[in-house]
Amino acid sequence: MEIRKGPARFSLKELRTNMIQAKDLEVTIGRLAMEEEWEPQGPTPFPGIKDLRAWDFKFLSRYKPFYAPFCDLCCLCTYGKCDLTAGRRGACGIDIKTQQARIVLLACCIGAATHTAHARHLLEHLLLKYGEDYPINLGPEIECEMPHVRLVCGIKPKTLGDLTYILDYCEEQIVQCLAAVHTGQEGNYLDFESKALHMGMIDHVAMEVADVEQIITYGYPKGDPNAPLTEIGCGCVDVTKPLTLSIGHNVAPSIEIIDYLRKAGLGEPGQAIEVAGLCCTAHDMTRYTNQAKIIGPMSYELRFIRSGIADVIVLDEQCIRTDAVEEAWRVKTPVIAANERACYGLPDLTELPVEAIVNKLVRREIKGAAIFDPEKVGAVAVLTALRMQPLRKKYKAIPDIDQIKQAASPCTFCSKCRRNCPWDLPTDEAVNAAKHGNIEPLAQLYDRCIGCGRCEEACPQHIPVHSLIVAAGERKFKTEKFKVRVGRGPILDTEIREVGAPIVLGEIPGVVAYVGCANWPTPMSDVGRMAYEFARRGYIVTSTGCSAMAIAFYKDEEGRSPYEVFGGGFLRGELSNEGSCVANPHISDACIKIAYIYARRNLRGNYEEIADYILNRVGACGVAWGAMSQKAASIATGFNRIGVPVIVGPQGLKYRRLYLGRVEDEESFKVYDARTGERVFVGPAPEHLVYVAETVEECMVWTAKLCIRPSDTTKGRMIKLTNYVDLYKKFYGKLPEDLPMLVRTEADIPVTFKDEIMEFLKAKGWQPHPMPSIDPTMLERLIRVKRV
Amino acid sequence: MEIRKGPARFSLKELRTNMIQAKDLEVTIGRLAMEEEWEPQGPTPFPGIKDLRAWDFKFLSRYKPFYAPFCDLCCLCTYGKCDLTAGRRGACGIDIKTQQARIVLLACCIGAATHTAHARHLLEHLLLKYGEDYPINLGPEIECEMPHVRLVCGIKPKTLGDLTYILDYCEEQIVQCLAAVHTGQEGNYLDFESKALHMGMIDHVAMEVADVEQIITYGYPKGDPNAPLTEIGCGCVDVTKPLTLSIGHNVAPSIEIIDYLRKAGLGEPGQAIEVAGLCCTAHDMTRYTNQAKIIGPMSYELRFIRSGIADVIVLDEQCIRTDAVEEAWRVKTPVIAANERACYGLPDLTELPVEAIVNKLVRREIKGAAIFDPEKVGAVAVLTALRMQPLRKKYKAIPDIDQIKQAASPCTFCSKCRRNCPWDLPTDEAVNAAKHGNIEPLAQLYDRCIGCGRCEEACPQHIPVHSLIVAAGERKFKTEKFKVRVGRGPILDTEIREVGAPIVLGEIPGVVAYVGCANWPTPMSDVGRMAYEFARRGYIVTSTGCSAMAIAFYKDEEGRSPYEVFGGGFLRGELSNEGSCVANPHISDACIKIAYIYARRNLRGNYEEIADYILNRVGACGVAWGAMSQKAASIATGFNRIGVPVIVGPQGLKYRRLYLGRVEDEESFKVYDARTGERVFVGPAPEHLVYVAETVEECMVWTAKLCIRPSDTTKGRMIKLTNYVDLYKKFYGKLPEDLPMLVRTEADIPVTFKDEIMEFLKAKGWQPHPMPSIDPTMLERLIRVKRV
Amino acid sequence: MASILPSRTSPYETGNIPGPQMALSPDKAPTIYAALTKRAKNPLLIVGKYVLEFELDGKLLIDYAIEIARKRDMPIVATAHTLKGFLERNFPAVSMGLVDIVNRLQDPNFTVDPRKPPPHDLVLFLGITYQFASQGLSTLKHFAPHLKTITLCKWYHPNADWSFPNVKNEEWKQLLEAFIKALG
Amino acid sequence: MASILPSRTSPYETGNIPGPQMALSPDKAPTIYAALTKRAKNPLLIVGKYVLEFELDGKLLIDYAIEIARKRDMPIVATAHTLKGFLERNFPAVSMGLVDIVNRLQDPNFTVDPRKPPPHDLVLFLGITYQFASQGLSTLKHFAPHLKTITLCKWYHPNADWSFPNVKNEEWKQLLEAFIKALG
Ligand code: SF4
Ligand code: SF4
Ligand code: SF4
Ligand code: SF4
Ligand code: SF4
Ligand code: SF4
Ligand code: SF4
Ligand code: SF4
Repeated sequence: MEIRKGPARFSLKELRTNMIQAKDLEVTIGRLAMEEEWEPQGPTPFPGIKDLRAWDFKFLSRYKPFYAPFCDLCCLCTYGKCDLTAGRRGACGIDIKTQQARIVLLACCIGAATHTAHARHLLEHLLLKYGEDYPINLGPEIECEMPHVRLVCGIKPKTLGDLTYILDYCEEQIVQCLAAVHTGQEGNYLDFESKALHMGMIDHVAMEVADVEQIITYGYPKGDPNAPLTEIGCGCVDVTKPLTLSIGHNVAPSIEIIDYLRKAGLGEPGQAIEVAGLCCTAHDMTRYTNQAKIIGPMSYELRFIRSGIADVIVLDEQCIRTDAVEEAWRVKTPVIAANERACYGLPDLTELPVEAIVNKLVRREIKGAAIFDPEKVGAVAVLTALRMQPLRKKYKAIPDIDQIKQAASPCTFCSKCRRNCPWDLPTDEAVNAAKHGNIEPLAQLYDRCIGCGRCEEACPQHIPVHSLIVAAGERKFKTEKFKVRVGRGPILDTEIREVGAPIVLGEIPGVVAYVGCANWPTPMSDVGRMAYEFARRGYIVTSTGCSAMAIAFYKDEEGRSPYEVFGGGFLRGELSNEGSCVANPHISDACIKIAYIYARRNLRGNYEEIADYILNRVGACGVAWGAMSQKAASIATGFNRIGVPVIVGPQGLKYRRLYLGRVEDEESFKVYDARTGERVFVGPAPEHLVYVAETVEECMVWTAKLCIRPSDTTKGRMIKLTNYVDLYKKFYGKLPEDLPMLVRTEADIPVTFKDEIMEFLKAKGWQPHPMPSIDPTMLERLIRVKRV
Repeated sequence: MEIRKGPARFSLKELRTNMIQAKDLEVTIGRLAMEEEWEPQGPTPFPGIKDLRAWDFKFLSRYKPFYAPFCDLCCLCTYGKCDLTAGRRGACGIDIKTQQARIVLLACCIGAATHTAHARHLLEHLLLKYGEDYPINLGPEIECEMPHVRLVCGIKPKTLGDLTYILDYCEEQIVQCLAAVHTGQEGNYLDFESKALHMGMIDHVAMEVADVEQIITYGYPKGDPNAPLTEIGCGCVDVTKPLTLSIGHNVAPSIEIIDYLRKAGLGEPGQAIEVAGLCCTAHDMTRYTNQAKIIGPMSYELRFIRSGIADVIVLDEQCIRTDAVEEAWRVKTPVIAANERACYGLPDLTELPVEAIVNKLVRREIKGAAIFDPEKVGAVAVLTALRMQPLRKKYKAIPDIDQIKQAASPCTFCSKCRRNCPWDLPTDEAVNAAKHGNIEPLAQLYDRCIGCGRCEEACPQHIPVHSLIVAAGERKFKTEKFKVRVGRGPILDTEIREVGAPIVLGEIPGVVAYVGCANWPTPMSDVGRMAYEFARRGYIVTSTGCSAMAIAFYKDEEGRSPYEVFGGGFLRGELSNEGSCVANPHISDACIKIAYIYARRNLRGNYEEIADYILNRVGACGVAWGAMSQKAASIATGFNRIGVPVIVGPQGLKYRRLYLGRVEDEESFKVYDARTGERVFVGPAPEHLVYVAETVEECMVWTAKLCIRPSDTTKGRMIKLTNYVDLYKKFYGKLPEDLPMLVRTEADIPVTFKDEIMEFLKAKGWQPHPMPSIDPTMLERLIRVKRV
Repeated sequence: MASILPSRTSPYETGNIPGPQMALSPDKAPTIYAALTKRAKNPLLIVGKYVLEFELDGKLLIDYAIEIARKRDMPIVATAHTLKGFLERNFPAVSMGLVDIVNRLQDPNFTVDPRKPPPHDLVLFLGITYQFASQGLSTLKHFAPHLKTITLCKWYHPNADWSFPNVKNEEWKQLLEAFIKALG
Repeated sequence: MASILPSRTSPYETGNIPGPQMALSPDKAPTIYAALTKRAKNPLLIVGKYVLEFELDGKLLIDYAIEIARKRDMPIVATAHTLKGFLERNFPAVSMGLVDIVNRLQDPNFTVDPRKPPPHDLVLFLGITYQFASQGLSTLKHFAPHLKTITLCKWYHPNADWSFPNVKNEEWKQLLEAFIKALG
């Protein structure tokens, strides 16, 4: 073991311990960026659970937790199951409200843990490959390179090795919060929420680490607004070539597949071999080379595995169907589990020679192999694909179109499939129609089905309902092919300089982020429809993960993907794909950077002030239309803590908790005018922090509305209201009722609707607000002139 | 901030990363004990998830996971609820078996996180108070001071500061495993179990850190077999004095209460002020001074709070009733929340002066205060108790005996109370009898009621059923007072030297550990009944936590507590209390030390070999008769991984998983004889790794049986069988059916039952086994002479 | 043998089992619900997106909703974008997202209908996405002890206090019509 | 209104709601169960600690158990320490912990009764601690598709395939006696 040169390093945990004693001293230790006087240290570097609690309680008094219990019982300890219906307490004394908050915290802990574990695992791999001194360099246009880390931790990491400390901190905090979930620990819902918000924040830090480490080492686009387009859809792969399919989020083994191809003289992906991915790993492969192919989001896993197209499947971690190995075995596709966190019971063959593993896989001696060395995975995957491809052409688990009728024939129209479908899709009617020869109803489900397979599980006749849907949609399935922009990564400082002012003033009507999973209520192209609409309206539209994929599935009237229509900048009227799920913090980072670069606020350890800034001035809104996972819960909660509202689709209510304001409680919607210390009612700006929409129409109206901020200038407010009113009128048929609260002076009124709105306001007895333009804050300490 | 002197330190995580490259090199860094050549490094220092997977899979192939699903549904993501009944898969592809294993892992993650967070939080406090160079010194009779840390981490920490690194590692592993719980991650039940076992192991490491750090700094007994006796029971406090009541597990604030008394000239606890505790914090207070009083286990919380005896309540963390603040408010007892992980929504008054906080509490301006500075808690608690005591004498929430009838009068005998009682106690009959004037049935429930309050929650008439039970048991409640031994902490090396051989040879028939929570099926004194019986029989009996308390509630025919009857050593026929829950690893450590000291096996990074050793040679068995919490789940699982079987009470099946052997599958119960490499059937030794018993009688029979090991000499086996057969005959009425498997040669047969057993064996066609005495191992690599 | 989901009065979605308290679904639901509605002091009808999508023999669900509301002079909250349908029909529905109205209904001092004193004591659900409605009903079940809920959809909704059973369109139409008739 | 736990056929313990599949509890339970038992090829009776503790009008539950077993020449597995009671009554019960027998019953190749070919196709439960039995039944429900379970206790057991309803001792006695009688 090599002893590292240079000055000593201390673990951040030690620093934190000592910092309790030395709060206001500057820390100057070792190689960590702390020694630099880049900024004075703020009040909360490396915050623990209690340090931002006051901030949480402050905004939770406006955005009160709303609970929709998903289960009336608790089954977490052996006293249970306890009946918590309508306020009954469990054996440990907990009530239903507190219990819901507890489960929310648990979900956020799991979400944050997943990204942190991912970041840690990938970092260990990258440290071995690139060394700890590998510099963190995001290119000349990004000086402020890890805003969340700076803001939360109060440090400025410079090398790959420095990231270790950030993850130490994240791990410690996750363990602290998870401990609070234990029976007989935290007992108050607001405190559970505060911890959930803490986990959300930690999640953004961990994701930032995860994405930055791969961007710098793998040479991903460093905030490139012109990141190239690449292909997505089952139709984008050449099925005559051997194909490796990666599923998951941790790209290391997939990178090694591509590197192996290159080293072995097999050229780029798509030449001798197709290299395709599902879920976020696919995004990250295309960030490495846009010759890799994206099959689609999580909802495409079952159909693509069953299609039998893949010659080998590499599972890394997260968003893997847990029946993947069984489904692959049915179509004779060998599987490689490449990650400790998802071993699938497969034998650990890491120590065997490549050839031996390939033999076992190709001869079907085993369903798959666990290989915990990414480089070896690369070699085994490629060699297995090459050898499997000629062998297994004929295997698939999806019937041919002409077999559908027969497969459907045992259907008794019992509707159990439909009643087990998360979206109540009319599978019963469709299968029954197919039984009688009409496959059209099945084909119509193709776009709506999220590929969960629950219909099949319920069918007493064992009819492969999902497969029938895919079979009926075969033409679409085999040929669909769209354009998606490769994940660009972070937002450039230069972009922030361009859009900072117009965002804060409201002249860019908002930043909309389409994020999250594939549990969509409507065809996934609806995400694209929304993104298209907002980009068209001049919003800055961003996206990540499955949602960034879904956008590609929308085509405008000219048949173009939104990515082809709009530029990829973080700019007015442009539409960017930031990348995989761990690219989400680039969006919150953009908000932070607005405060930093445009408003010159200090970031360092200064979370509260920046969150206050964003909540009151940065008109950003997240949309997680198909949010499903615990990760999505913690990501959304992290957006909330930094002051960004989020809209989720109807299933989002199963997360059990929203943060809803009640604007009629005027006191709660008052802020300080920092210039005078006066309390000013700012109206619903924004009204909620997490909202659930039932329909796409409702979602679009609320997206526009949740971008409204107290800091809007009259021009800015006018622009935002133009969009809000226009969408509201279009979908709801009239003027919105809350206009009197949103129009502060006549100058706020959209020109297009001037007369109509004036008349409406008059009828409502509207009076101009005394103070249309303020310097809004919720933090008393930021008041410059104290009220007398 | 002071820059630390001395050589540089590196975080263990860095070391691990580098160690991957440098596996066989010795690590010589900084002040960590690694540089010492105390032992060669074993194969798995700082194991990650995958590193002990092979070991887990090996013994899981004998002790197969048995699942008792506690819910047929899964509600963990927004696809749900998914119906997993009888093998149906959820929307993510998971099936019921895998789902149960996933929940087991989740529970173990929560358990391990709770102890790790506790250890971390306490360590930060102690580092401030005692400095990082504070030596780890457990006294002259303990050379091998942190066996679990040595075994798992492969390092030998020397100072308080060194413990930081161990917790870094624990946190990392917890986060890694928690990530595996995420939807769409791990998909195989055996892999979930392997991770749960990993968490159990980590939990023992974290608990060891937590207990050692408090032992060395607070001057607790360092393995003292003659630790003093102290008092337990509601009757042990002088109710005329002001009383502070601490509830929880993290003793820091309670220590400060005692220190404040001393500093303020108020003498020792019990003089001017009573200092009492509930749950493990109480154990740990008495380890600091045996003048502190133990009220009882978790089941006593509600009754004691409601009694109104406490003048102030300090909540630290864990095992707090989540309605504690509300219940305290009813009887006007102010509350202090002293821990971030359990803030109870109380305002953070840490920054206020002591007097100001006391005023707010005494004037009932607030229900309680969060104070995150233990020293301040000490002052506020004492001063509040002093001022509250004269004010609040009259408040209590338990009716007087003569009010019972009236309180019971609205009872409609609807039985909803009973149907909501976890133990189906006949509350309906008892309340109804009281209504008609007979309170005896209520009084009879006093000993059986676990104090959960669910009866009251269910009563449509709002009858305070639990309070009526306590009221009816008033005399007992107010006067009960028992003797418990103060937690002694670790086992001495000298003790191990004395008992190591007889344990391995079987001549001490076993080590029995009574551990875990208060969810007891029968009166808690039954734990004492069992402990008494086994100590009497010459077993080494140990105990921790609520179970160590329960033992004190048993009285023998002469009215003595088991602790008064038996010595406190880790010696034949003695009964020790190791301490609070975090003292549990002292028991597993004793097993490890047997391998180390008696058998001279290397510990360092050598987990597999030591677990194999313990499973095959150390006749130890844990009994968690009232196991309730996630912590208990992870503790038990940690015992399992190191080779110690555990018996849980009937509610334990709600943990959802057991590890059960099937001894008729002879192949699975074969081990290698390390001397020859031959495979030898060893019979049910032990038969199961986690077993659930329905009755105390069954539990006792199984305790004796699960202490049997392949390594028993004939004399040892004879002694063990004497106990097993004796108990079996006594409770079951005949000879056990598995004798033919357990009796290897005639010399194994207990003398007392010789003829009877010979006859029985003959009737069964028994033949002496070819190889009665072997050197058993499950690890091929330990075979000294390879089989030809 | 035990079977999964006996059809009519088990939660429509297989896994939607909330706990021990599940909706009553009496045989004479239309009459009983009409009686409950008539007896209520301040009933409220909440409708969702399906009112613009579901037809029963050519009659849109929204028209049933309006009929019901008119019979009892009951306000309608139109969730999502359904307001548009009501405007087209000149019915003065109040537009509010489902979670917004459910959030407010937890407050015993809230009423949609300014003519009547709070709280709403009976809330009827119609035409809302099944699982979304189910969660909203859960909130009311747990946190709005001052009101009862009835669902008029064709699904058995366990989280309501009263629910129609699971029925096909034919029977649903009959139930709705009987209910309207019984409203007087 | 919806009520918590309508008495007879809801899980005896309030919170014991497992999921969509819950036991049938037919009106003519004794006759039906007797028919099922007679039809079964290899039925098994498992009894727990209450057989030594519960009396119905002075007759211990263990005596009911033995009567039932004798009627059908069915083996009894005596869990916990209940073997003792059977020895006293000279009934050749097999002693095995509940989880041990349940574990083995998952194996279609296992039979307690060497005279009959595996698997056991029907398993009756009597006198086992409620929640302990419930968990054991859950294992069988999920992992022993080759067998059905009947509970003869006075509690409705959702995890069984068939269960008596929740009854008081009086009615329980009648049910047990009717069952024994119907066994012929
Ligand atoms: S954690 Fe509390 S509510 Fe949940 S099962 Fe345990 S005692 Fe009941
Ligand atoms: S569950 Fe199967 S049989 Fe029933 S309607 Fe659906 S496809 Fe037909
Ligand atoms: S696979 Fe598609 S149709 Fe089947 S249950 Fe899932 S979403 Fe519904
Ligand atoms: S968006 Fe959701 S489903 Fe898609 S990859 Fe990310 S976490 Fe998975
Ligand atoms: S919380 Fe989930 S797992 Fe627990 S009882 Fe409810 S549905 Fe079942
Ligand atoms: S985690 Fe899987 S089984 Fe659980 S609710 Fe989500 S999709 Fe269903
Ligand atoms: S408090 Fe006692 S009697 Fe009441 S439900 Fe709990 S254990 Fe049963
Ligand atoms: S729930 Fe209340 S009314 Fe019913 S039996 Fe129990 S004490 Fe009596």
